Amino acid sequence: MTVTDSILSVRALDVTRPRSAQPALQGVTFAVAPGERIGIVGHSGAGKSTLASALLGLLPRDATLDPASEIHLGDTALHRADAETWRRARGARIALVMQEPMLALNPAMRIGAQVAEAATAHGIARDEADARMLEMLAKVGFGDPRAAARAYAHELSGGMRQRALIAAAMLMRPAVLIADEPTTALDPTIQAQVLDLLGALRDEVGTALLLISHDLPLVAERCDRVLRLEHGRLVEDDHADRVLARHHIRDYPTPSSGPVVPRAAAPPSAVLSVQDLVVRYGDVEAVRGVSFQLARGEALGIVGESGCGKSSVAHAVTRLVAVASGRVTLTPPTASGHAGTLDLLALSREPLRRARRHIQLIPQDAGASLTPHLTAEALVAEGLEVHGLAQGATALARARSLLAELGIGADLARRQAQQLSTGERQRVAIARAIAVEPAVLICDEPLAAVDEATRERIIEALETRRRGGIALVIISHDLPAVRRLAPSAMVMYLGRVVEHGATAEVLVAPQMPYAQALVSAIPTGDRESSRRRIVLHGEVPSPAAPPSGCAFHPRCPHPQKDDRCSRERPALVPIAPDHLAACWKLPLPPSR
Amino acid sequence: MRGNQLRRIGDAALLVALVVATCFILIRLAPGDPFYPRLDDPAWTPERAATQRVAFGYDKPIRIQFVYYVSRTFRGDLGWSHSRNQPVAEALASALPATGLLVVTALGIAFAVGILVGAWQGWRRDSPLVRASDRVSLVLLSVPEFLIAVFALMGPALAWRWFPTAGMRTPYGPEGVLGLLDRLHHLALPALALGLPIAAVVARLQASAMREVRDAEFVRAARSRGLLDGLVLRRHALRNALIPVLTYAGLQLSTALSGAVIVERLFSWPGMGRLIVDAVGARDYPLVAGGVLVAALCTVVGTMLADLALRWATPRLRARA
Amino acid sequence: MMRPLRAACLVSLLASLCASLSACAKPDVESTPTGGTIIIATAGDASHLIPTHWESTSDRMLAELLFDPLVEIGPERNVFGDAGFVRRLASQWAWTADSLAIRFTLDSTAAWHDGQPVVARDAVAAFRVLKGRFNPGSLKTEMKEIDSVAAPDDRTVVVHFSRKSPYQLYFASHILPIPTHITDAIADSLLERSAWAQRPVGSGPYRLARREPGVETELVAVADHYRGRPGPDRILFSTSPTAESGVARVLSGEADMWELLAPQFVPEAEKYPDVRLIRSESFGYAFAAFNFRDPNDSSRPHPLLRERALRRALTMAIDRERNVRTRFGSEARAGLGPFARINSPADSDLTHIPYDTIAADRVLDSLGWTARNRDGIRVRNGRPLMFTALVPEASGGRRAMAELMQEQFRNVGVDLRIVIGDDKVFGSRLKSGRFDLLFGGWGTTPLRTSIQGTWGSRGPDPWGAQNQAYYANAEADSAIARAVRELTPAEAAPHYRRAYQLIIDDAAAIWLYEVTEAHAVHARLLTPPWRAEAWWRTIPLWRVDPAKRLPRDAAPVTP
Amino acid sequence: MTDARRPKARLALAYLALLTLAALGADWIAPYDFREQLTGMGAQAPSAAHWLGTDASMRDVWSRMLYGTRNTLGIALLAVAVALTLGTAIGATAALLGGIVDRLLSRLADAFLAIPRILLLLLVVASVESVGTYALALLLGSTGWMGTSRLVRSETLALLATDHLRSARALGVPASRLLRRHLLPALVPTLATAGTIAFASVIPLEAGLAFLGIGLPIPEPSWGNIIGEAGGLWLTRWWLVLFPTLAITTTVIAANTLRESFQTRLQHGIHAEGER
Repeated sequence: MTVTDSILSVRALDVTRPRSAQPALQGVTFAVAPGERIGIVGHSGAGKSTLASALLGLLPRDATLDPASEIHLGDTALHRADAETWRRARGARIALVMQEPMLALNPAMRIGAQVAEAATAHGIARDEADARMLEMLAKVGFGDPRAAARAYAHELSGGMRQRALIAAAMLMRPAVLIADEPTTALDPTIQAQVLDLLGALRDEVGTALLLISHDLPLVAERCDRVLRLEHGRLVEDDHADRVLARHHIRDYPTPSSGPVVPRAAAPPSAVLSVQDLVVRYGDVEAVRGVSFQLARGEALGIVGESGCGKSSVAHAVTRLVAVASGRVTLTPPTASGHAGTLDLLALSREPLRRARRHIQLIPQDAGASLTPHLTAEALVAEGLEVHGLAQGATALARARSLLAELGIGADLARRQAQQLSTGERQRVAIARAIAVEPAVLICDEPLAAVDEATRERIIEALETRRRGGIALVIISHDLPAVRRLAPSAMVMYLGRVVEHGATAEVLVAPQMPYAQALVSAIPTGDRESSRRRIVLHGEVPSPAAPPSGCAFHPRCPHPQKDDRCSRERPALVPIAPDHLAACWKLPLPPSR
Repeated sequence: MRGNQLRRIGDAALLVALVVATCFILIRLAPGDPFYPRLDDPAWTPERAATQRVAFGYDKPIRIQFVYYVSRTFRGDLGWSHSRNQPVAEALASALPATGLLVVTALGIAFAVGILVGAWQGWRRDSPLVRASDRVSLVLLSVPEFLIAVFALMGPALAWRWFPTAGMRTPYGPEGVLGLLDRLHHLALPALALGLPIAAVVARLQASAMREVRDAEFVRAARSRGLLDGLVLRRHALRNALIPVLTYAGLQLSTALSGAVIVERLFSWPGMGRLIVDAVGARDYPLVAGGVLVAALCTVVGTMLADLALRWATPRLRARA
Repeated sequence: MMRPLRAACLVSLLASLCASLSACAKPDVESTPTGGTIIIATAGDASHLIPTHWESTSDRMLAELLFDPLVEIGPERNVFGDAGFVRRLASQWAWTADSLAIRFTLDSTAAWHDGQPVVARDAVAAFRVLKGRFNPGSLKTEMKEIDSVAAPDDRTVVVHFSRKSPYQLYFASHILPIPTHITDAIADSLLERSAWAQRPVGSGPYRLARREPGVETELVAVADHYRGRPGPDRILFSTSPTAESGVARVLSGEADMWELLAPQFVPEAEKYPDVRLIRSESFGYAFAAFNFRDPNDSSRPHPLLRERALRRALTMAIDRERNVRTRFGSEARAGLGPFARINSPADSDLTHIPYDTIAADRVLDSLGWTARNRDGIRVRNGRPLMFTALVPEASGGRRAMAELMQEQFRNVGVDLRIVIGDDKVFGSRLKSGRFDLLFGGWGTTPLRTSIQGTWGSRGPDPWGAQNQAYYANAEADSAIARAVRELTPAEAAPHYRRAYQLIIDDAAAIWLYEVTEAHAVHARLLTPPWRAEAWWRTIPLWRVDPAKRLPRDAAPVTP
Repeated sequence: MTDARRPKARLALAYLALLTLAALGADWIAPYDFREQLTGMGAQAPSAAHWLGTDASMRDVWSRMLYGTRNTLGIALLAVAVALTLGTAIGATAALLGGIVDRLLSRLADAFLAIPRILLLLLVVASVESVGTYALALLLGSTGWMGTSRLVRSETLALLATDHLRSARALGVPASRLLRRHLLPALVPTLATAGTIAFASVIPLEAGLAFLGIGLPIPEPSWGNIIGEAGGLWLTRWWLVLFPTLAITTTVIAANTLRESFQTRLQHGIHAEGER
């Protein structure tokens, strides 16, 4: 491919950031043909976003473009261009969609105005711009474009915000669209919608798409070519399939391909038993009658999109939020082996505090769960101290050995939490929870935002504990991880359990349509499978006003749904041994 | 939503009640009354003091006085000022417009200058001029405000005769357009003395907010759409950078009124600050209480206005109202 | 917050007459009226405008411009008999045969600002209010001397006195009639807050045009006044909240006069050629009185200060001349005794306790105060030689004296603790006698009899009525009693002198200073000789220099 | 506390340290006693003998400035301590107890804030007999707690909502330990900010009160009452105003610089709350 054929070509792109030792980008060279779909992958800090900024001429102030670098957009040599030329190119010929739609939209400005200004900035008259804006809003999926134009960012859901940003980026039909992690902040089912939209627009306009992501399977599914960056250098530039093939097995387990933990025979007695749990925040019913039981050494995965109530279950069970109704009992093993059952919801302050030893939570964003000014070892030792398991130096020593097991050396253990990296903090939080040897350990997204090595360590540590007898609850939308850790799984939608059973069933061959869509939304890197993907329409309804009947019915893709779905709520019923689901149309033939 | 409004009204009522009570308690912290014999002034005999004491109700137990005070205050009757020998409400009504003019002008200057300068500083970041102006604002907000007023009086007014030293207008001066100019001429110095320190605070606040917003994602997004710099500044950055300034604005009425106490004294401005200080000196308790109450109510109203402005600038808050 | 010495010195008994006006001596300034607008910056504003209720000098100033008295004291300030007294509302007066009443005949042209004639009942009503329950007490002493006022007919006022005294006409001069055709409709108790009290209809050369309490008061000339049209068309009294701002207004030419320039402003004011400083001696004197009673129990004598030797030693420790020089330069003189020089210029050769720290040390040693504590303060029987000084916040001069004396006392081993009190604190401590040294000041009047109340032993009114430090000396009392009884100034003088000397020798107080008053007046005003006791009385005679007229002089006078 | 890499903050700290040294060493540095009255007519302009001139009572201004530093800093620090203690107690109580207590205390703070502070002080001072050093500091502190209480309240609320307190609770940490180990230390940066804000406002306020005639007992000097004792002398005696003004201004600049450095570290939105 020659420069003349390409719509965008980059040669020897060097970006230096004087404050950091390493250059942000070094000798990056590639070209993009018109309409081509290119994926750019790499770990965080590899230079992906710097590349996007450089291509738009929006490098941060502390970064400088080496004068020898070349950026050609069509026949314009942008690297030699003045600010005004850059400005005219931006938005008109090369556009950007950013990661956090909430942050990328001006909170004080109406959506329509923000979209339309992409046109007015390039000399299009106001009326014409407004017309184009409305047309584009309709095209990106706003049912009522005029209402959307009048809305503010906070009035839209995450997916709709991202659609609005895409509308602004595509308004001038740019030759190149850079999408910088466009779906990372979105729920899995919405991710698929947005990516499909990007693809459709690209097909229509003929825009070249530069899709930046840390998620190789996702990129591989959607792109022709993949560029991989490492430490600011381009280390791979190849056909998507070949790149995927090289990395697939080791780094990216998928729901349908990874190992599944087998399920033990049903144990006789439960350590944790939850019945008809209901949690309300004001008018919003976040959890609407969830029941499950968990035995020693067992693990339950809870999956579902954000807002489905998974975290609320975790907080309710540990009594961090008030429970509206329901029953939670905990039967911790005692020294004598006899089990005394605790009615968790009835405990008063001090007994509850003592009971907490037996039920521990690793909260979501574990990094933030550590008191910033305390040292890692003190944080871990604290649990031992307050529950009288060990004091002073003994407690510290035990804390240190536990941390070492999780790969936190003595040096790091003496640092304050705020001085640790995200992954390190995550591990400290886990060490802290397991230090008190609880009977039940609830992990809320334990693997979010950690690198591969840490991920393995954490999975290993949790696995070891489970085998040691701790009962685990894993809350995550990382389905592969759930498959590896939890023999049984539960899918939640709008505060209810919609499918529950052995992981091998629920997360491999789900029956309820929502569960099917959720599982299929996980990118596998397989383009064929992506064609079979069930893409849901519409947004997740607000938990404050859930639809009647089966809460999923407005989005349900099932061809045979009838008005019973909208009238009556289906109960969670067994559809197979050890497999429950809530759907009027079950049992259904397996989907694959 | 309605609950929220009711709550807000309840809060305002509670606030007013607390202000009223605070005024009374602070004024009557120590026992005694304003009527006592004076060495230098044989006119103030014990007999006279006793008569006045009865006339103004200071012979009653303090609890009864409190009840009287509260019930009268809520009926809008602020009592009789013995130092001015006129109803308190009348004295306040004549002083309020002057203070209003001074404080509103000063705050106008403060926010206009502060926001413009701060926005410019935050947008331009590092230039020698920005650094220099930043130093100036740091000094301005660190000099005690009364000294700014003193220096303004000594230099521009007295030594160089650029401005008059006292009052709101030239007595028996011109009318019409010239009269208006004359009033502005009188207003300029006290308003600047009062407004500039606040402007410095606003500028620094605005500059730091601007620096933050400048790096915000949505500003980058706006640039990525190819917007002209000026438009990015005006349309995207400024409005959002105003939010911390507006949050802060509500409290500034209180600061400005505090400053007005001294500025009005120095520039013989016939306003509330001067009135209240005179009244404290004369131990004219009804007048002090009335004045403080009105000043506090002004602050409460000012805070509410700032709150409204904040809502205008922050659609998200508007929705929650 | 104010009422320093200045306010005091002109207070109450101060009565003086503006002789010169229409009747008597020719004024120095040519009396061709040039009209004009005069702006007078004042430190405090009046709270009352009517002559029956005035409380402060500011009140009185306005009351006396708005209302005329029956007669007025002359510029010679004579208070005996009727020498020098000038006519006002009364065109003539005569004593009755028993010398217990004076019969005044009202000027037939005298009229109220609303055109109604002034009648005899108006004086009767004024006396009734002054004497009555709602009288503020300002003129208690004077009114006590008057028994009753009668109006046998519309033109005749008869003032009856309770006893014979040389000062009867002077007492009567304090009656300023009020318009009964208006006030009859108002109960005496409501007079103070009546509409008339806010916007008085008076009989004086000026009437009220506009008033904003606490800020400014505008008076305009009564064109058809029975004594003739006053000079300036309009007087604007404008209150300045601080002395600085008031002075600044005169220096910048925005005002024509600042009534009393504090000594520290004098050097600055002298730099301005447009501003004329008019000096006059003060009627006030400042002192630091020793408390003769125990601060904790006023029924007992002071445990230390009752000792005459101690008081004298303390006085010897103070370099009064130096203190006055340090603080005031040449703007004040050291005090002479319990009087102001202006009233008794002949008494300046009294003998004083000298400044002599060696002698002071010796006396203190001899009194047993030999030991010293760590701070160098003398101690006797474990008790340090420590006193509390009560100083009014409003008086910068006395405050400065206290500060200077504190250091001089320390040099002889005496610890002086200064309590600066605002009006209330000062007043309440004064009342309960909680102080050792009282930094006071008295305003005196041409009538010297007030010493009965200020330094006379506590006794039947007026004796000791204002003697807050409980000084008592029977010998001095009898000298004062004789002085008060004498019928001529010459006969009274030696008795006063003797009383003064006794009080000085007793070290009743440390006599601090008498200031030379400086009035800052713009050069465009031409003024007759200054009336030290009541400068405002000559305002109708002031003129604006025709060469220095300002736009405001030509501004139309509002009706 | 402060970020050592910030040269401005370091300079500010160094300046405050220098002032503290001057205050502590006044006895050795000052050429005269602060109350010593020299002979001569009062208020002399600066000269070789008296670097900063003399005041109306013929005392050496340089010496009084040094001793005044001691008083001013002492009062300011004491006032700040009072304001911080009161503010922390009230703010933390409001945040921890919540509900009606929170509403009452918050409105109380608003009520105090609504009354201009100088009037508040005038009111209180007018009703007491005399003001000593400690009383003055107490007064300044007790009318300056509102900013701190607001900051502490919002910060405590923010902290209570943080994951780390929640997770400490989930660990079973008892309330007392929670407060001691997790909450209070986390408030330190907030208190440092609130402290510098209070400090920067108290020093000019003390001067303002002295200017209005309310201040330390005679003959104690403070920067404010050196100006105050110039009482109306400013027309001619500039040195009695200029030098204390410089001292006040530079100190407040140092405090403001420190505050800005603290605030940058404290990421939460504490802007506002009155820089002065």
